[in-house]
Amino acid sequence: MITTIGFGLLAALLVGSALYVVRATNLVHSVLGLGVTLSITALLYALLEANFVAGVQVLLYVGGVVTLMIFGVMVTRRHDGIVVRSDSANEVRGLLGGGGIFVLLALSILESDLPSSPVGPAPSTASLASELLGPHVVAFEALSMLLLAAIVGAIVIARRRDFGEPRQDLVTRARAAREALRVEALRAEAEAPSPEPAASDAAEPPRADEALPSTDGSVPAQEASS
Amino acid sequence: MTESYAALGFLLGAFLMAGGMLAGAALLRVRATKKSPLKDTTYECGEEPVGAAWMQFHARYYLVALVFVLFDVEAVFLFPWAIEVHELGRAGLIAIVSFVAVLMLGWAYGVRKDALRWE
Amino acid sequence: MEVALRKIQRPDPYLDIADVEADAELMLLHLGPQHPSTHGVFRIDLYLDGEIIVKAVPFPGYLHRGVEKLCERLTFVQQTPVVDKHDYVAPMTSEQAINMAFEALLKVEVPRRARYLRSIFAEMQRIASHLLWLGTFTLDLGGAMGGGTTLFMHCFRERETILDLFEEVTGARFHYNTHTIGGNRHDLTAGWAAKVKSAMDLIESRLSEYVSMSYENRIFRQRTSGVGVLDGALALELGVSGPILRASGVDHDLRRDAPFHAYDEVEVKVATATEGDCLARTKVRVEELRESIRLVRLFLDGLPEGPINGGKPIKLAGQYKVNTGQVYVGIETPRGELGTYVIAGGEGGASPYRLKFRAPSLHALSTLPYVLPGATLSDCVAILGSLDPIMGEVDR
Amino acid sequence: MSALLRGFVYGLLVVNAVLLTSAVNIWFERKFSARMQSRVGPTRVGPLGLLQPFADVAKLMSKEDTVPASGNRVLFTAAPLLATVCALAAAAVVPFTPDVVAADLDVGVLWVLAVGSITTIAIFMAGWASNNKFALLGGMRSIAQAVSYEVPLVLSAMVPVVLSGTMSLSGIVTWQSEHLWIAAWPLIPGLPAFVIFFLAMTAEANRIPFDIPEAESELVAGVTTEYSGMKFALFYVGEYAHTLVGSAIASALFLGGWSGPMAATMPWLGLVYMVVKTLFLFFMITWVRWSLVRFRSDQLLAICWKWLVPISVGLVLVAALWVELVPGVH
Repeated sequence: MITTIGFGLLAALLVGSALYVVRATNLVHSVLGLGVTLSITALLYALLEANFVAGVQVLLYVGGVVTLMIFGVMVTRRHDGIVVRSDSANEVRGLLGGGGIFVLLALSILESDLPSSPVGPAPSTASLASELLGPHVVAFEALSMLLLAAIVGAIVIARRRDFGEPRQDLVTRARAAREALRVEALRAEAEAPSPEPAASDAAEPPRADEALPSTDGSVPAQEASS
Repeated sequence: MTESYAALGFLLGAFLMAGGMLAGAALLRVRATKKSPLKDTTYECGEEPVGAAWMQFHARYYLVALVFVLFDVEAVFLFPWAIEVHELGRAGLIAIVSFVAVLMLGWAYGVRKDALRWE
Repeated sequence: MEVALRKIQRPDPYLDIADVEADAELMLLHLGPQHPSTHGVFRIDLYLDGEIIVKAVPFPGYLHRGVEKLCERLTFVQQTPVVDKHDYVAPMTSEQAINMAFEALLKVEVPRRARYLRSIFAEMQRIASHLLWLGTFTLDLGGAMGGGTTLFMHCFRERETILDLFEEVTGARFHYNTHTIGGNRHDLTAGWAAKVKSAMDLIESRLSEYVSMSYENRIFRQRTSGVGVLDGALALELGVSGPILRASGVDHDLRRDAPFHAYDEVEVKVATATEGDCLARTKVRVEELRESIRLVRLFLDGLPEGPINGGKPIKLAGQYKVNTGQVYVGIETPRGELGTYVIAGGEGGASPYRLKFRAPSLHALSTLPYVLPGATLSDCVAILGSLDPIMGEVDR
Repeated sequence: MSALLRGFVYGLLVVNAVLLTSAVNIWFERKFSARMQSRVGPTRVGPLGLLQPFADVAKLMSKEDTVPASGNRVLFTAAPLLATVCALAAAAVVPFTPDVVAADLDVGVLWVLAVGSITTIAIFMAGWASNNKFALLGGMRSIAQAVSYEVPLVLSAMVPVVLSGTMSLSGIVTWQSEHLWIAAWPLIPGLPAFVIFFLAMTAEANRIPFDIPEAESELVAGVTTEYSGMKFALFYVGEYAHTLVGSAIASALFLGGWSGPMAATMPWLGLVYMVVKTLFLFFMITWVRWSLVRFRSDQLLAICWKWLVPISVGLVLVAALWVELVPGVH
């Protein structure tokens, strides 16, 4: 009895929070909503007496993946209050597609001979281990390769974006930027001695990164010409 | 079965206590008689906050989280084995050692490339 | 001075941030004026990339009280209690600086005993000031709710003994008003010297404990070593003096190089370090603590008898009058060279026409735009603390 | 149904006990730190200032509650609640005597780690909802630290699991009552694992030297900068509860929990053992807190990833080897 009530309640909450995830216009709200959804899923697992899976669900998905997504949102600028629509522009088409999949799934579940409630004690965590390291040991070992690939890939990508330039060269960059500004001003003065404003491309201040000295430490071209 | 219900009940009890403290404070607390927009601004050492606090963070935060998730996955796979070590015996140990060794290769790569440094 | 004044091309740290970092999206964070670690009211605008400082712009001036202007309205003998509030951590040295300048301007001779007393007070003040610095520095590193507070409290306890001793002589714990033109006002009380010696023994015996809690501690070293490195050439260019300069490898101390008070009668050992980081500054200051304890003992042993004041009685405020001349006197305070520049001739000769302090803390803070970029927010607090700025002195 | 009710009643009791102990601990910490600093600490409220924490709570409850106008009110309120509940919820599986345990989950260790991992999100919520730069910086630091230290936490918690062959905390304590404390035998994976677990637990609870999320000398008050009144107090309570419950779990996992001489015949003695061990660990954390300065965030992460993670992985394998090679472990 309590199981049925609990399941109904949790299912309703699950659907509601899932809807919130896709309808929220703020990415951080969306991610936190996803955390709620995943927690409720964990409760459903617990209801099915799969305590281990429930714990893993919270540890990995709520504590891990949601954290990862929080970081994913925070490294972008999409979280600073601007409205983001995460749902599709065409709602009718989406409703039809989603509804179709739902009906298909519901029909196949009704047709199958899955028990409507858990029967007998749930398979223990221990049996999970003997399954993993017994018949499925090859898949298990392949998984480690997958995780390795993920770690290496993440490091390579993150390094390319971030780890290359130390901040200590600020001094060099600032000097180059000022020198570039000065050269630009001199050139603008030489090219356009008339009081009319210079051409728009010439008046545009140069960006600091364009004036960076090359890695071998040679003097930038503008500086040499001045 | 019953134990997970007990854990849930515990969670409810904890929630009730903490929520009760918050609700009790909501009843007891002093209310400002006058609205003060200055009081509702965020604190930035007495200066007017410039720009949004919701700024962009470095991708290396993401990297740390990603590596964490991967190691977490590893740990979760270790747990079923951990409670069955004596049953699974030497074969299980070899399988796990090779599993962990491959992952630690990734760790060694990260340390070597200095990717797990913060700054 | 061993370090040659090399002319190093340095960028202008006050360039517009758009020129420094055109592509990055930075966060502007105001650190201060109301911040736990700005040692009073001081503001640094930090441009942060994540937690890394890309550019730092210091904004002093929140504690400006117009002391220099005020001094132009007061007669010579009235100024001592005003400048007590100048460097409020080492008021003795401020009093000495201004009175030495007036003595030079008015050509008043200071008796030997008074010079010895001034040396004793200066060294005790240095101990008190460095103790306070050590405490607040670990407070910056460890926070008000942790280990930092412990050393802070211990340092303050030791500082209290010195303040008690000062109180016994002058009647005040903080704003002493004990120096005047031509010497001192208060002679030592009976038994004071013995108390000072036992206090010095106490502080010396506890110093090793503080060292083990500070720079012998691994975490402390990690937080300070290599942080905020200031090279000697830049320090000289910016006019930095005192322990910060000595920690950057420049062997310069006015007590030895241009002796004042009674320092010409003793040999002052100057502590230096070459690393120029926060750890080096800590070590130099702790060494100076030891040296000051030695000097206090030395001066107490050699204290001559005689008058303590060679000037006129100061019942009348406007007794001293001078209309021509200008003078600069620099002395070594706990923070470095405190210079007093006075032009005579204000208020009919009874006041200075212009008075200017050269505050060592201001010069120390001027290194921030050079030192901070590349450091993290946590380093920023450590660097600021290691510079030992006293805002009263910076903003005047 | 009855299990739910039992859990609920236990929840109320244990949570109140934890809160009361936290209050006494706050008093003790203030007195203790005062003695370390040659002060006297609180003396005014009650005998020896014992009622000071309660006076503080009363004061904080009556404080005006401000929410930054540009922040998010719902998340701002939910964050301290979530942080405190998660910190307290870990106590559900802690065995206090052989019989007294709120929920003897077969995946007890996993429960502890799982609810602990949610705390991270609560801290982030607080930082983000404040719309304050210091708070957000503190929040992000906090997550980075918490997720990093969760890896050695999980791995070192696995050592007792490997040795005892169960994830239930009572099972682990029972195993220790039949053998020895895991921190003492087998010494090699046991003691280092205990140290790593203890370190990681201190880091998860954000105590000095791992308190960079709060770091009041840099970040003013970190995530709690904008908080006032009871919401702030909840964070404070949550931190103490986290430390206390963490100490209890560490003593159950590694120091034998309720086991000790005569504990099997006199259950109340087991409770005494458990409390003494927990308070001892809590005292150690307090001692460290008032002796050390704090690390910098990058140094913390470097310690974690460079040393603690590989060492704890190795310890798990050593524990497995122990089970494999030494007869009588199981």
